[in-house]
Amino acid sequence: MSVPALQLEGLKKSFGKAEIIRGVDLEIGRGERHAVIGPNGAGKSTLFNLITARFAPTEGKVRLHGEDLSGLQPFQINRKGLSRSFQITNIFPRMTVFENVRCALLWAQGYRYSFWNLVNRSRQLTESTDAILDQINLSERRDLPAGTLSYAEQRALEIGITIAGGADVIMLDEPTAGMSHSETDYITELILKVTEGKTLVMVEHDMGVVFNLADRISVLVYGEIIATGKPADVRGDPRVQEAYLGEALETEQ
Amino acid sequence: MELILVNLIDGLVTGLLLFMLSAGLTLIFSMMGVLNFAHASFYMLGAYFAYQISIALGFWMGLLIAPLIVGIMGAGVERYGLRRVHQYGHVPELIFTFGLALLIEELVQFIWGKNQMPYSVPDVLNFTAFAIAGNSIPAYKIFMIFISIAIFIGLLYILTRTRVGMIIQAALSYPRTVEALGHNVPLIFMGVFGVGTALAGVAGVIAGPVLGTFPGMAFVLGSIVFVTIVIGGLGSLWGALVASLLIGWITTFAKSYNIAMSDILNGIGIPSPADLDTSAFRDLWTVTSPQIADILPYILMVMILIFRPQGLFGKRQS
Amino acid sequence: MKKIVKLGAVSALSLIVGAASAFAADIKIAFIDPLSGPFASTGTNGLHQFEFAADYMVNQQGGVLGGQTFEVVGFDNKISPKESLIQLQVAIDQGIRFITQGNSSGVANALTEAIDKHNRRNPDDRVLFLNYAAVDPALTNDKCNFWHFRFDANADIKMDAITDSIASNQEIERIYIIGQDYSFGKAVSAAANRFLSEKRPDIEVVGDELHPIGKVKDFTPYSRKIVASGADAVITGNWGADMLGLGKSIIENGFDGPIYTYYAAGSGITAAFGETGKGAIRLVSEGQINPPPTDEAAAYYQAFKAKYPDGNIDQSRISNTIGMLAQAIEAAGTADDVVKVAYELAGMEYESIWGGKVFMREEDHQAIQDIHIQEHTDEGITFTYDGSDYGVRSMKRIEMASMDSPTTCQMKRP
Amino acid sequence: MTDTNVKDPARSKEQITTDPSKPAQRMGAGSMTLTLTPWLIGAVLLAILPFVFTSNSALTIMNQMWITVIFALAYNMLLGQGGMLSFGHAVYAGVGGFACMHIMNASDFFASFPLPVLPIFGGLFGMGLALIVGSFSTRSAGTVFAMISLGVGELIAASSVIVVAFFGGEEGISGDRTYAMPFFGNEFLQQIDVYYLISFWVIVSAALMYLWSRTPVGRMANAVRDNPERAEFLGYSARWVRFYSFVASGFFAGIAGGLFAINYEILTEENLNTASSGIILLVTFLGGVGFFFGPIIGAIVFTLVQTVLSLETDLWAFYAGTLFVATVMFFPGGLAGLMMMHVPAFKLGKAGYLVRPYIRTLIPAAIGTLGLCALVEMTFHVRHAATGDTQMTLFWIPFDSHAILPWVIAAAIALIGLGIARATTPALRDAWNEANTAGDRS
Repeated sequence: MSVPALQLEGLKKSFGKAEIIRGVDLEIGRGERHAVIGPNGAGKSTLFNLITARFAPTEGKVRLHGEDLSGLQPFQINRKGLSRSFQITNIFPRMTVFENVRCALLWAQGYRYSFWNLVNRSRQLTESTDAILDQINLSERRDLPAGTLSYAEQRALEIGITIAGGADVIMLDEPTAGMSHSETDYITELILKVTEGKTLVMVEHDMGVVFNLADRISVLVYGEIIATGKPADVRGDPRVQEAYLGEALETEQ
Repeated sequence: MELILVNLIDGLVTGLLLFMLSAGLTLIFSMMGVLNFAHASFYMLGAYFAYQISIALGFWMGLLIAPLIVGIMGAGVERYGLRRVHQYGHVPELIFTFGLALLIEELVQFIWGKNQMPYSVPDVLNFTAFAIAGNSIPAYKIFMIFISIAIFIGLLYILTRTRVGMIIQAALSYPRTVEALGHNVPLIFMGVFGVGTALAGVAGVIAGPVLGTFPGMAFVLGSIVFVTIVIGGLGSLWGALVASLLIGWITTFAKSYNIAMSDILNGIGIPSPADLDTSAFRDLWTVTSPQIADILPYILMVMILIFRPQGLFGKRQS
Repeated sequence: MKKIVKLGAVSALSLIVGAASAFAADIKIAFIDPLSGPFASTGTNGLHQFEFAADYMVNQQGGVLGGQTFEVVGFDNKISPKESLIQLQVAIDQGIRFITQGNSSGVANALTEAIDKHNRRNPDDRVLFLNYAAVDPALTNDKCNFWHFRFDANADIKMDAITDSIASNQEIERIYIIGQDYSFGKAVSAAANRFLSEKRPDIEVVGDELHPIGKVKDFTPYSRKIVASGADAVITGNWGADMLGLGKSIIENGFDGPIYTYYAAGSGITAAFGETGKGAIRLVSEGQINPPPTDEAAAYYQAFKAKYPDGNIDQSRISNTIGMLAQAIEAAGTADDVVKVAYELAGMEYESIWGGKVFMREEDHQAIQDIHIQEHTDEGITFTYDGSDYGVRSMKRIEMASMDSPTTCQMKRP
Repeated sequence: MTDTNVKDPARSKEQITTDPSKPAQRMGAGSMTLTLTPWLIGAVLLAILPFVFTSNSALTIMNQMWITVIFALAYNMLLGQGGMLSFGHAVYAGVGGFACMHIMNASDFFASFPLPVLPIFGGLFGMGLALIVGSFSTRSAGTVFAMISLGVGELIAASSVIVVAFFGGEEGISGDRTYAMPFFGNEFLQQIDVYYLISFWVIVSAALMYLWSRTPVGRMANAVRDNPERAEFLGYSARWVRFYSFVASGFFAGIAGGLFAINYEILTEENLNTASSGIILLVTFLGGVGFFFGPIIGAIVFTLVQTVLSLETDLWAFYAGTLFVATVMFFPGGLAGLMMMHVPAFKLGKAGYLVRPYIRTLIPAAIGTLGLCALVEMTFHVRHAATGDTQMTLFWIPFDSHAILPWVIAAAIALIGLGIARATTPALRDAWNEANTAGDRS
């Protein structure tokens, strides 16, 4: 079996005395679409933050394509091919939509900290930016400050920024939070489109989205994964039913 | 030995004076997240108002009334100035207070002119309290110590024993939660700003007679107050106290004892260069501690910021 | 947008330059000193003294060269060397040929070099620099030039006088020297050590230190050391708030000997010292104020007081400056050819209304005059300072102080 | 033309006003074209200005202006583009200048290259210092950065009087620019020669700084300013992005310092102290941090206030302070922001709507403000002038400041002027909304 894209080994995190993540082991294969679900306060976002080194873990390890990520800074992890979005919209509000995406492309296209290249002289840069804008359907908003977009558009832009760098592991933190039905459908569609062939890890509340998108699901409750498996298996797992899903699933069916 | 005691007392006076300024500043910072550059300007206003009042009504009325006026002015500045700028973000807020400091200095010069004011110690306190080995300790210094300590105790009482204090305390740690709990946060802001500036006013009233009442008095003290709260840890009242005393004593002792850089360097095994007069480092070698006493706090601050950015007692990273 | 702003700037520029040259005064003197900011009080007071001197001593006497009047034009240099150079250029452009400045040796140094260069590069509109108060000895030694004239006694001359006074007082055995940490403070310290070891080798210098300039909030620790050292007298070159802070602190902390100073009078300092400084503060300066040396001086001071009741004449050399300039212009027969005026000024002997003579040494353009040690007191004071009851009274006069002092000046003359 | 007052509500309500509270919003937005036109206009203007103002003092003031322009632009690389608030930036310009001064005094070396090259050395030294300080100060932005900059600034300024060997103490270091190798026969004896040297460097530095803002690291500086965390998750270390901006800013500040050395031939403690650092902050903010050209306007306006207004009134600093505080409170976008607010109206071709309301409001407001200033000046005169000196001159009118009539007149002018302005403000506001509303009404 090939090396999993993402591998968590005994990951733990405490804030003071409160243990938020209490030992998580998880393997996510290449090209898999994996969803992490769980009730509020289960530690889903914390788990995300541990993987992307926003927080340092108290114990345990994260491996990306088999490589240990301990001690690396977020930007270093990103360079290794892991990109994430945020639960709260996290874009560059004062820059244009176009520039938001272009910034996300700079490192991946090898511009690094250069000050001898002019960004708008590079046709390749402009073209790939426009291609991504096209993908996320924001071409018309190209030159508006990102802060003036509607909420759904900002979420779409957030996803665009996340995938722009060409990372092969994409982590989305509640991409449809706070959206209407039609918006949710639009974003789900978008995620399916842009993560084609990539590893996707997402935290999501909307079960519709989860079951539409995910190949496998992990259920996180009180900092522990109580179940991992195919959507159908998880749905049938009595512990999951008990802990979390029961009601939600009934309404779903 | 006696000199050490005398220096301890002198350093205490300086430190406590600094504390009265930094306490208000750190409270304001914790609540509103804004470093008030004009804080020392309110200190200056306190001294000038007290001088003006003392001409007509005597020193004690000045001590009573001037801080009130300063506090009201401070609250006004928050209400009509800072609150407006708040919406633009923290940097404009900081710049606003910076501009305010310039403006207040100009205003003071406009009203009182540019000379030093003959604001002096009241006659009741103009005697030597006691002397240690020929060094007289003026009664006024003892008075300053008592006032500062009384204010510190009062502040501590309000913060830990009263309802308002509880809210403020909570706001120090969880500013947003307090707002969510439905307290009138703008009013608390205005109040804290008013009280903070009034404290600076008190400091001005009692420092004016000994340190001089002149248009440059705010500038001399301005940045050192920042240094104090940064060293103590932004938002920490205890940190402000410890840092104030630390700075008070460090500067006092550095001035009192002629420690030469050449001695230190020789002490750690670096010999003086033979051609000292022509050496490029000659100035480094001839530095003495009194020369650099007043810039020591800045060195301390930079060191602290590099190695412990949250300050001595700070909990939150800014 | 840029264009519009530039256009505005342009019109404003032409406005000032044009407007300023529109006034037709005969002989103008540019007074470049701080008129705003922390040192403005000293500068403004100096300007008043200059304006008054020009009016009283020249214009009311019918002017020079058969009716030409003096006008003193104030330029605010904010005590910044950079601003001084800008204002110098503005002054030169307005056709002003006489520049005067006094506050800060740093500024004087910048001005004297700039004027030297200007005169070298622009022989058609040369100017003279009348330095009325910057006392750094270097200005009439290593850094001297033909265009610079100093009407005040320099720091060394004053220290010579102070140490004369100390030397004659056998009760003084221990001296403490303290000053601001910059060129002037260091010059004072060096001169004090030099003169003391010459005149009274038995005097022990028990302390000699510098403190940061303008940064000290509380002088108590310094005064503790002074008291603890058992010094009989203190010498300091401090000025402004540093002077007041130091002096008050020394006295309040139990020191009861004399404090010899350069700048402890006027500008609010006398009033602020008040009773505290009585009997302790000694001031070295040229020009005797109390008791009034001559009837002319008394009349002059009274006329000044009538005009500026809050003002002080704490720089009697200002009237000497105006008087000597007038005399030199008269003798040269022109106010336009500054080289001629400069040659007249050099070597001039002038009868001062403040008593005694002023002699402008030819070799270094340093004025030699009587120097007084004055004390801060409220007894026997005819003319008080700062509207207080206090003033300075002459205790000791040193005639033509340092007449033969050496100079390293090597002047190039045109 | 028949139904002028019928409007289509759906269309006319589409407002595209720039939000004045977000000045930097438009920074880098659009206008990415590297058009040469503004630069050519600038260069031509710089070239012909000396023919308009021939006096040396005008040249001196303009030299000061252009040096401030470079310095302010360099400062804005931090504040406007990188979101770093520095309270000690004067030290980089100062150290660059001091280094140039020492080079000027090293006569053999100095005589071997032409003067116009000298500012590069200033830049390198400024950059060197920025490298050292930036290595620890740029780890975080915000308060920590601001406080380190304050501390380092104070330290270097304080050491300037202690380390006499390099800084020359209070007198500073002076030299003579004419000892350089003649540059095409020019020894830079006259102000006009220096003027063109500085003008050349202004264009070059401004262009380079503009281009910098268009490079990957320059763009990322904006990204880090807006959202350092997000930038980290894009593969960029916020710290290193800040570091590069800081070092570049130090370089251009050093160039400004080098030009200062050439122009004034003296550097003193004043070039390093906190007051200078504060002034450059003031200049930059006044001009507007949100636009590249903002600091240019700020530098020009402030230099005029400082050198020209201070000739007219002792209270110049009071007015400058008031102007500054008013700017922060009401126009946080600065003067540039104020100008750019009008761009939408121009784009809509409706700027003409604003002309008359502006005249109706701003002219009375200006007159009223002058009336207020007159009151202030008179108060100042009464308080601080010599007794018996009751004559004063304001706006070329001599009068007696102790008489009642001038006070009444000034107060009346102030009241009436500001009153009219207040009364006409609603009309201006309507016109403003109208001018910024797409869709036509006429």
